[in-house]
Amino acid sequence: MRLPALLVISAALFGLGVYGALSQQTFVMIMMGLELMLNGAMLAAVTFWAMTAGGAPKGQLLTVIVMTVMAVEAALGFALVIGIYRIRKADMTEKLKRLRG
Amino acid sequence: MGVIARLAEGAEVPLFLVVGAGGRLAADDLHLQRGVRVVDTPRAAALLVVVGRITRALLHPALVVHDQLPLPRATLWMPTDTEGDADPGGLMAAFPAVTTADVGNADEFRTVFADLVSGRRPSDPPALPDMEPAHWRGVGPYGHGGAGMTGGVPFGRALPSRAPDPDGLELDQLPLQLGPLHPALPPGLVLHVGLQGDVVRQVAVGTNPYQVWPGDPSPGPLDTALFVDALRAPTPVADLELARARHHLRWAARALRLQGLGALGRRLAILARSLTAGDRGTVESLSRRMTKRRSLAWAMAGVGVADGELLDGLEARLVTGPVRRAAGQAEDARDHDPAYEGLGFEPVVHREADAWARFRQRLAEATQAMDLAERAGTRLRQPGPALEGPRGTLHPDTAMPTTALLELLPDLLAGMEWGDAVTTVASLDLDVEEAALPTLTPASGSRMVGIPAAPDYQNGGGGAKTRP
Amino acid sequence: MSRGALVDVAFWLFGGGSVVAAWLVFRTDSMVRAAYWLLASFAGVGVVMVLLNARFLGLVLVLMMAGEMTIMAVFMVMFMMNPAGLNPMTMVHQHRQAKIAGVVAFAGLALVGVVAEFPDRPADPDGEPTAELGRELLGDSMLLFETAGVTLLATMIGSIAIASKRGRYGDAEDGSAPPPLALS
Amino acid sequence: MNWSSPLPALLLVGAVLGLGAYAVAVLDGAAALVTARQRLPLGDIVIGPLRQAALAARTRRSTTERPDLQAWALAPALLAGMAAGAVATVPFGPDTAVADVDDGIVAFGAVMAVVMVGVYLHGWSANSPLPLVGGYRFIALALSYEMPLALVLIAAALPAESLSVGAIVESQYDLWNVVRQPLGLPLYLVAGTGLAFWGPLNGADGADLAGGTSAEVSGPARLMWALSRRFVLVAVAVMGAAVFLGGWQGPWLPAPLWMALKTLALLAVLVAAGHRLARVRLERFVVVAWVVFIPLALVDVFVSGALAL
Repeated sequence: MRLPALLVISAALFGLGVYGALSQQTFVMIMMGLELMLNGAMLAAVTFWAMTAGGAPKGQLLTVIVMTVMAVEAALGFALVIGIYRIRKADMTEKLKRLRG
Repeated sequence: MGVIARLAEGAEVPLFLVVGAGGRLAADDLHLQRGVRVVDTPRAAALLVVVGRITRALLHPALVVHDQLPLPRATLWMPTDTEGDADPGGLMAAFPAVTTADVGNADEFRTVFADLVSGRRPSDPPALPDMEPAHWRGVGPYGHGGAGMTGGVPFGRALPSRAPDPDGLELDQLPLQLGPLHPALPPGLVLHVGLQGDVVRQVAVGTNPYQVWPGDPSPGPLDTALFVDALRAPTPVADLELARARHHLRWAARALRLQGLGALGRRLAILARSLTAGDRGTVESLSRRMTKRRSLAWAMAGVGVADGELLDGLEARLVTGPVRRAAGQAEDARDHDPAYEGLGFEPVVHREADAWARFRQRLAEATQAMDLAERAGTRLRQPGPALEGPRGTLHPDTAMPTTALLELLPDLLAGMEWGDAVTTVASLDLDVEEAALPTLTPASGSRMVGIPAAPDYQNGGGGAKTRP
Repeated sequence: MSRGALVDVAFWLFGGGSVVAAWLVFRTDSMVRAAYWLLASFAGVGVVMVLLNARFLGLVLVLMMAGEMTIMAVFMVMFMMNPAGLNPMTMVHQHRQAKIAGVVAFAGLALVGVVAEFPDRPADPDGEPTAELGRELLGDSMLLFETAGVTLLATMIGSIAIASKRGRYGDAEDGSAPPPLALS
Repeated sequence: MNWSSPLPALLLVGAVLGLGAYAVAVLDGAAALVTARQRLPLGDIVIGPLRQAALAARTRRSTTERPDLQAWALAPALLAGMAAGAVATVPFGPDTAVADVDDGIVAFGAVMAVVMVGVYLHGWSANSPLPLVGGYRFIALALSYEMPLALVLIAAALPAESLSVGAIVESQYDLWNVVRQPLGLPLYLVAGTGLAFWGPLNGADGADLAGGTSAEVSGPARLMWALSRRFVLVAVAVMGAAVFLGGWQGPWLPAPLWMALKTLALLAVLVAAGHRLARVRLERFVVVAWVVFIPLALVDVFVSGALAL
């Protein structure tokens, strides 16, 4: 009973993340959407690890990788925001009509 | 009466100080008073204590602070001018209820506080209407107060302007007025700062709240009154030097308090309060130990460098006193003073010109002053111009030392972290009250009349806002 | 109430709570609140992970996200003309499409979760998942672990290079131009 | 007694935090008077903190213009909760721990990260500039001390071959970690001072900001904040006593008493440092933390790892 419930929860987190990443204008809010999607993915991974994979250590490893991806995404995201802000003084997608530097 | 109430009655009385004209020394002494505790924020206080004579420009900020005190609260007034009219403008009537207390009478605090906590005395009602400075609910499509994303004044707050941060990013800065009652700044100092996080981007010194208007009584008594009086009356050198040592120790106590070393500062202040010529050894050993503290050096070294270049860059005004000597320039009026001839006086000098150099400079001068006081015997200093006061050279024809130091602030503080800015301001030993005097006129002694040429009530930043 | 029922309640509380918090991320009108609602969402998932016996991962998730979300909050306050981030804001575009995409993603994944048949092989509740993870990381999957480490190192260097003021070809701000204030 | 059932657990954690916070207040009052070379009125020192608390409880709370009330109330609760969580993982005797989980050290790491959220929220939610600046300061501080703190705790876990605090205590049967890893305790105390924004590292609530994040709180809320802060300090001392000073182990005296004595000793050191050391400039602390403390902590980890092999 817990398995489908947790999967629905993780799907909800992912769906909210998709909504956020597509609807927000501020770079940082877009990053929040992305993180939320990864959050859902992580919950699903741990759920599968605990309930269908018999606790195989590789399942936890997958979550560790997702966390690494999250860290990379955050670091590069923040760096790009600063870089763009230096050149364009922009903190929103609409302010960037061109992506050339 | 419940246990809690009885316990609360015995608590140390938390005070928030409003230092009016002539109240500086008495305010300093309150820090040493047993059974009371001077707190950093009105939110932690039960009593608002007005020390000295409140001025028109101080009244509004004081009333705002009064209303920030949590209930139950009470207002006490400690007039320091016992000769003349302590409140000629009747300004204290703006407070809902005021109890007058004698300077240094701790029992008065206790009585008022106990009555307040036990409910025998009603709590002060607010002095000002509780209004929001601007209508809060937003206007426009996003509640920003205007059209589009960036227009208008969102919720009564102007959008902050931008300024480059140390890394070259153009970021918002928060415009703020700090003072005249900010506990970490000298009483009366008003700074208009643009803050980026913790970093001070821009600084402007606001209108002096002790400014004397026609009809006002003159400021004072200053905390350097003895030196000012010595310009026109013969004074024993030993008295002057003892007063100098006392002044520097009091200053060091304040500086230490701002470095989070209140207890250590208290030790210096206790020594200063009862300082006699026999304390030479104590002062010397304390200063030596103080200047050996690595953590203090860490907190002050390299902060607020006011070197010769910066000091000479000021127009018309001359920075004198410990600030100049800490920048490596041996300028001291005592050098040419006949009263000091043969005492073997040699100005103390430090090179680094930072807050740490000024700290060591003042402690070294305190030790030196104790030394001079011991050797001066009964020597008298005859009236004459150019007397070296603890903040700088006093001269009948020039402005008081703080006036020049205030002009240093904008250049000195811009780009600093706020904590460093506080350290720097403290290291300059400012007395905003003496800066309200245009020049010293010997005829009037320590109670001088000074009327500024052009009152800028209308366009003065802080003055205009804080006018009642 | 039995221990199993308590754990079930906790699952629903924290799992559901994390969804609600995630929803509030995009509903609140302040950036700091948005960042901390996201943290709340992560914390909820972290607790669920702990309940699922992945204690190490759950705790590390909270540890990591508390720092990251605080930086995010400060970042947004720093970059947006909004005193302290307490003023309301609504900044969305292509709202309709975004809603549809979100609902579709949710529906698709939830459908899979509910309909699909998964094997029922629960992990040993008395196992030592932390120790197992450690052995895996420094054993069979050493290469993967090292790759992750090198990736993080490269990211650190790369982000510093991107964000730094001194670019390879001179000042990073050369030729920079602020966008017009009015958006067309 | 089964300490992990709800009531005894609550009692144990509450007693440790409550008595610890009271001890901090008493030690603080005594240290201030000793530093100022003033007379020590024993009665005042012992009852003083209770009087202050009573006064705060009888003072009404005030508010600012448009604060975020929920977040304002949440902040001290977060700190207190995190301190309680940290204390729960520490054993006060053989089998006298509320939750000696096998990831105790990681839990402590998560706890200290959440403390950062609590302090920032406390500064931010008052909607007032000086508290907000205090919040910013704490973030800069926290990002600098967290790495050394995490690293020295990991180093302490290496000889125990476990992340559980109980196992770390038992691994010090022959030799305390303070001797085995001489770099550990000093770095831990520096970082712990930062975690509780105490004394020289009190940038967040400093006097130069008129009280920083607590500049706008009064009455019971102020009391709660002061208590929570001391709870965090107590949690730091409790964890330090367990991880570096051998925890409950010691001859002659009963185990919980040893734990209490070691905790008090660490608290005394932390409180005394608050009165002896000047406020540290944030800029300089950040540089030193990244350039000196983190490499030192790494050396600590590497040497401990090599020795544990």
